[in-house]
Amino acid sequence: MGILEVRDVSKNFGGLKALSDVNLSVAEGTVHAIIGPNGAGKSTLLNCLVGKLIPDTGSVSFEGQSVLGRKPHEINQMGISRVFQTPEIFGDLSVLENMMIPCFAKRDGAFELNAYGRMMADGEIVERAEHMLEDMNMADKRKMHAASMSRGDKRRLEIGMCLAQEPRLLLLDEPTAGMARADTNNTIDLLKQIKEDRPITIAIIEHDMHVVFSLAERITVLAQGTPLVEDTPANIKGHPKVREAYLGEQSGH
Amino acid sequence: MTNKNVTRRGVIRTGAATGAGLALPTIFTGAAWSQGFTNEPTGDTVTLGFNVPQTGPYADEGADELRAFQLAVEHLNGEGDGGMLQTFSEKNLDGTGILGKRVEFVTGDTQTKSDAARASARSMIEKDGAVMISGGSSSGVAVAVQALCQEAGIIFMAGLTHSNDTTGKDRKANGFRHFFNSYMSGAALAPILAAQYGDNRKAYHLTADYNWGYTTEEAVRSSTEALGWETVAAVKTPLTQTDFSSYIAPVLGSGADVLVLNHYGGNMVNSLTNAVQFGLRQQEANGMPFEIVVPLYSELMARGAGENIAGILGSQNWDWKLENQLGAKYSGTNAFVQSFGEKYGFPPSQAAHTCYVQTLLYADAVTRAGSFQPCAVVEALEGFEFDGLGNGPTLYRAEDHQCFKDVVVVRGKENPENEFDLVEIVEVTPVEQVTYAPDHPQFAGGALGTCNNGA
Amino acid sequence: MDAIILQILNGLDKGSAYALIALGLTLIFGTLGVVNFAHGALFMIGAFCAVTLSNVFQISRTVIDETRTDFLGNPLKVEIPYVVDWFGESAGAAIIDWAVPLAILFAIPIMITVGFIMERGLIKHFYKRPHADQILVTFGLAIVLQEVIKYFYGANPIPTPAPEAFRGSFDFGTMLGFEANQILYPYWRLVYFFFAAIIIAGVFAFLQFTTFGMVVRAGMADRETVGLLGIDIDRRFTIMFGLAAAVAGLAGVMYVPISPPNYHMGMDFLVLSFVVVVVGGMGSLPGAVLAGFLLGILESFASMREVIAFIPGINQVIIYLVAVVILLTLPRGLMGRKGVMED
Amino acid sequence: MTDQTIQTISRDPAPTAPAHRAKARESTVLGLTRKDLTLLIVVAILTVFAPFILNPFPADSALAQFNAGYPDLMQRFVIFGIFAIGFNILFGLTGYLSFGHAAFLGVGSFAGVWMFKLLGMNVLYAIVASVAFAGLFSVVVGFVSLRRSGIYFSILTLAFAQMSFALAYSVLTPITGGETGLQLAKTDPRIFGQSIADDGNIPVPSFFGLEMRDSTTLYMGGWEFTLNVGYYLCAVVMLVAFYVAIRIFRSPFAMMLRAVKSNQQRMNYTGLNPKPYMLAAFVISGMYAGLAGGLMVSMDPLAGAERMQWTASGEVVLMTILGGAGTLIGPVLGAGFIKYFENIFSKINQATLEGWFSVFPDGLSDLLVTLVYPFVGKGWHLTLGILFMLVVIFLPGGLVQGGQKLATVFRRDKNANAVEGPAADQRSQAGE
Repeated sequence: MGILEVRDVSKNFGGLKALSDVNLSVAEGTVHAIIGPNGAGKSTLLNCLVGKLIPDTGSVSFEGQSVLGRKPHEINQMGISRVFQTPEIFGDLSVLENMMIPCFAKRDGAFELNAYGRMMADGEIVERAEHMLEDMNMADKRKMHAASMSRGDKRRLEIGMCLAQEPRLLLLDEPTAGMARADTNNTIDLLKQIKEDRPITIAIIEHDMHVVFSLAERITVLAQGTPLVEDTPANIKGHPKVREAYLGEQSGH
Repeated sequence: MTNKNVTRRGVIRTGAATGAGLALPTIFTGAAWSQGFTNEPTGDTVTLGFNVPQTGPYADEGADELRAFQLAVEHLNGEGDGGMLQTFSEKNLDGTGILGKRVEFVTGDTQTKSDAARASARSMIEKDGAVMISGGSSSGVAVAVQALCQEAGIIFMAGLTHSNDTTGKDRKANGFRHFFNSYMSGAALAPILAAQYGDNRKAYHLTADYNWGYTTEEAVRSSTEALGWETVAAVKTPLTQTDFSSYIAPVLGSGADVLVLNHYGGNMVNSLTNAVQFGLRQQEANGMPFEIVVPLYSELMARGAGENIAGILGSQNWDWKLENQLGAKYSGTNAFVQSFGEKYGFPPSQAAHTCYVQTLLYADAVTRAGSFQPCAVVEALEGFEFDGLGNGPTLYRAEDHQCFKDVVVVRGKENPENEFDLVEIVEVTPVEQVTYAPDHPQFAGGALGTCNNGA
Repeated sequence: MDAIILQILNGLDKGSAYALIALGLTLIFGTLGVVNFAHGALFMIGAFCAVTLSNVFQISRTVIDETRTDFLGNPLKVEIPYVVDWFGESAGAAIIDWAVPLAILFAIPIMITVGFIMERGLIKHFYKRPHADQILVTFGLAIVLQEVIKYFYGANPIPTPAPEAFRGSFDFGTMLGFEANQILYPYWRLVYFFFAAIIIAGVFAFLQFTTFGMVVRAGMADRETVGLLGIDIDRRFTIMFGLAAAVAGLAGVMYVPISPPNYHMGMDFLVLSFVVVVVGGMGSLPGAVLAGFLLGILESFASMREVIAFIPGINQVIIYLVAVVILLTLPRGLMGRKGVMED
Repeated sequence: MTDQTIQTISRDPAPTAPAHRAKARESTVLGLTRKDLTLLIVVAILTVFAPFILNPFPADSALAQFNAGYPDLMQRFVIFGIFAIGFNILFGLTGYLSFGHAAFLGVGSFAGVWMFKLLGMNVLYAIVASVAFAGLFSVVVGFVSLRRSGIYFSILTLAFAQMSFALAYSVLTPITGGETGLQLAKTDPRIFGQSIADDGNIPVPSFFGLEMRDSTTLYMGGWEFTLNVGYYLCAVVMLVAFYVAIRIFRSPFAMMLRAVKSNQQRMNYTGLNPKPYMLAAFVISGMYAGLAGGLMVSMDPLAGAERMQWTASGEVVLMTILGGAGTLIGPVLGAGFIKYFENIFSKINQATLEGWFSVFPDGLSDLLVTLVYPFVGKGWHLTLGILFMLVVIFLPGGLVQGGQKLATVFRRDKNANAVEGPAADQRSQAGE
């Protein structure tokens, strides 16, 4: 039984079948990649996992508890964090404040009316946030306006914010999309580092095979809304069905 | 610790002479409200506060009121031709100001909102040292400011306010109203309506959905029903309405043959215009020509309605043609029209008239009392009978501080010669017919209380 | 039954005024992304174009008539309009009589000019500013415009009637088989309704069938993409602003005989038309028109005394109540698109 | 608009990273940092000495027209200051533009007057009740309106406020006094006080015996200064409200609100529920509005329904943006600015102008009067409209930014800017 179990999930948009009978099991402590061509239903699947979409049929459970019908923030509080395709951070806030928010969320839950306490006097939170920034190698940027950073730094911050919540499952939605090669490699290194440092499970949706094969321990290939095959990277590479359906397109790369 | 030598003064200063007297290094202290009475004028001037709508829908009426106030102040100070001072039955005012003090004035903007009006009145009292407040063009404002003046210990001489409440349930010892009221409109109009349109009419009321509308509807209804009319329906219309078509359209089908528009200002202009557009005036209902009645006429608003007012009956407190058409009983009218017309080039409205008269009445009362002290002024005005201010013999009744005088019933002219000559006088209802007991049900529930000097 | 037909007619009439103002408002919002609080003032300026033209026709020379006297007893001054001098008694009177319809021609160039000046001189600089700033600056402009009008025309409403031929009312009832005088409707209001229908149809046709309209619609859908295509969208948007101003102005011109215009009529309409636009869905032209008519008709029904007797005060709040209900059931109004002005 | 909480933010990375730990435990007084404390003290000093500062001209001089140091206006300055501070907690922090906040002020006012009628004339009853009732009402309005965002939210709040106004003006007249407004009567029960005072009039609002209208006038040379009990009560309440606002602005709660404004998506996916945060902000700001309403009737016990109209809601929006949304002091400045215009400029009449210009020869004097007259007195709206436009066009950050610009002109040291500096600065660059 994996940490995340997806059973027979289907989702239709009007007449369009986005997902049909998807089964997926992510084992605890692994890096699991979900790949597939455009329109394969990767993002729909991800949205079903985090509560943004509700599947028409099937079940999604995390650590044995169903996530269906829960709001995104509730699912997050269960221990699932999500990194977006374009970094979603609090652009108007400073980097340190960005980092403090997940620390508050971790400690105080989904809502805490702390309107009278001094934010900067909350030593525990500030310390945690500072610590996390140091971990992310961003301590020197703590005072910066988050929106004014480079894309790579934004991504780094976003991942840091997710980790600050100490999730058991980290979902990454094409974390290197639109990044330069150097930034992509930095991100890969960062993720490897993260994996080494903590007992976290990572599910990653990715286009870039370089990223996938550098990180993933297991890979699920989605095509036209159904999982085609699930296996280790090495086997996937050689799998004829995958080559045909998916990697064939990529061969010119 | 009080300091009677020094007082709070008005802003418009001509000389700096008094300044020297004040330039003492010592610090005097004294509670502003705890002098002999609020804003006791101790210098050689006295400040009056004119609180009129300068912005908002009644701004033009406010402007006309302000013209009248200016004229009154000129006349009190002995400038100009003296206007009604010559015709006024009391001869105490001699053009030397009030009690020898030159009259100065400050103005404020009521915005036709009770909050704003009170703020502006307070500022005239607190900042400019006004000893009397006058003006206004709506009853809500009049009641609100009257209550403020009562609290502050200031005399309030109401401007245009027609609701029964001003001298009814909201009457105050420090407040006085010269203008007539809804009851008087109803009482004056009803017999004439019955005479002109018959006593078997069915009326449909459209009523502005606020205090004044309610009292006017009640007054007109009870007076007309007493003479045999029937009220088919009374529908309340929102104050902010600009298009009354959906209220006018069902009137014809309701079986009514008279439409009573208990509207004022912009509401009146629009509802009347709409009613005429819908052809009500050309229709017959129940075998009689359909008629429209507007209980309270305003010349300025009549101008806004243009030719739509032709043939429509209503009542007024005063009209500038009174003396010409009905003789010397209404003396003062021509004198006022003369000086107003000379100065501004057009005849005054009834709003201007009532404000002018109120200022004169106040000045006279102070002179007779020999003091600006509010309670003395109240005493001088209560039960005061006078003549020569355009309305014929008039009584300021002691019980409710309401003036009792003849009411003018007018009709929109079919072919007005100019924009100031829109109405013709149909009849003047004598004062006896519009007098009521102070505890009349429409005025019940109020008490003057005791006058307040503000000490 | 007759009462209901009457209220539908009333509703259509009110609705056409709301729809015309809301149409311009949503056009400006949809194309330029600007929340224009001065749009009500444009409506008001249109109305005063009619007043001005009517005044211009009545510019007169003064003749002293010794036989009559004015209120002060001086010889009466009689004003004779120059148009009467030039065109003769009857033609002159007819020109004065037809001032309001003629004002349409007079108002179009004026409104377009006003629109251009507003856009180039002020609004242009606010495209990239927050909506709050746009609201504030256009609100300031609206105050300035209405105060200027008040300075010249006073605060009182100014009666400016429709031509003689359109006064009086039309008996719908007999046409539909009712008794005479059951369903009367003023001619001018019918004129207003058809006028509004023509303008609305014209705007839609213009956007639908011209290249210009196509580009503008594309621009409304995605401003940046069109910019990338190298089309001079800004110039077109300026023209759109002029068009929106003209629509609002014409709505004002024709509204003058319905209720005499005053300086604050724009503000009176502004809030309602905003509600209309939002209920219709921000940025949706058909939505604005639909919402205009819907709210007009509901408002008319709510003002029937049978309804008021049932729910006191409903006529005071109906529009807002409907707005609340619609916005709670349809998150983006009747026809709004996702993501427009939701942040 | 972000606020000064980010005074620690700069656009460049700070080179001195190791020092930061110490900063997190910066010493505070009353829970405020030195900068905030300075701001509070400056505001406190200005408020306490307002009767002197606002009356700079001798009572007999022609310029006395511009004196604003009389109780009514000073009370209005601080009361509308409170209103705007509260509005700013919602708008400045979350960016949600409520167009119906005047409704809460109105509800607070009506609740306050009812307390005067039912319980007694102690202003404490009115103030407590006004905050409570406005709070309750804002829970209802907020709960419904916050289901939508952006302009849809604005229109929902507008709709609620307009409905409240229309009903208060008409069918609710028995509760609200309708057109006249809700006023006190001698027949009111006032179970903890007297129905009628000893002098036969309606008793006046007081605070444990201290009558709100009591004033002492100081005469110093040609100057007159009025010290009014009501004003000082309002001033104390305003300072407390201002202090609480600073605390809120510096709290984790405010950071959450700014986070909502910045990125609701990330907020959700960080395990935080934006709804209760928004509702709490809405209710807090509604309670501030109610407090303002309660103080208003404590100073002048009549509540008119017009104070709930959309124009009144628009006014507080204007005050906040004009002063500088998202800044602490901006809304207070904006409130003062607009109220000054409304009360001082509207009172300048033709005779006043003639008085001023009488020193010039007749022709010139007439010309000046003709030129100036359209902008004062009944033309004060025109001046206000023009000033709005000028401020919005040239000072996108509001008056605070104007002050900041002035400060940079006079001071070379950019870092020593006004305490409010960064917020207005950021706002002007935000561009959204």
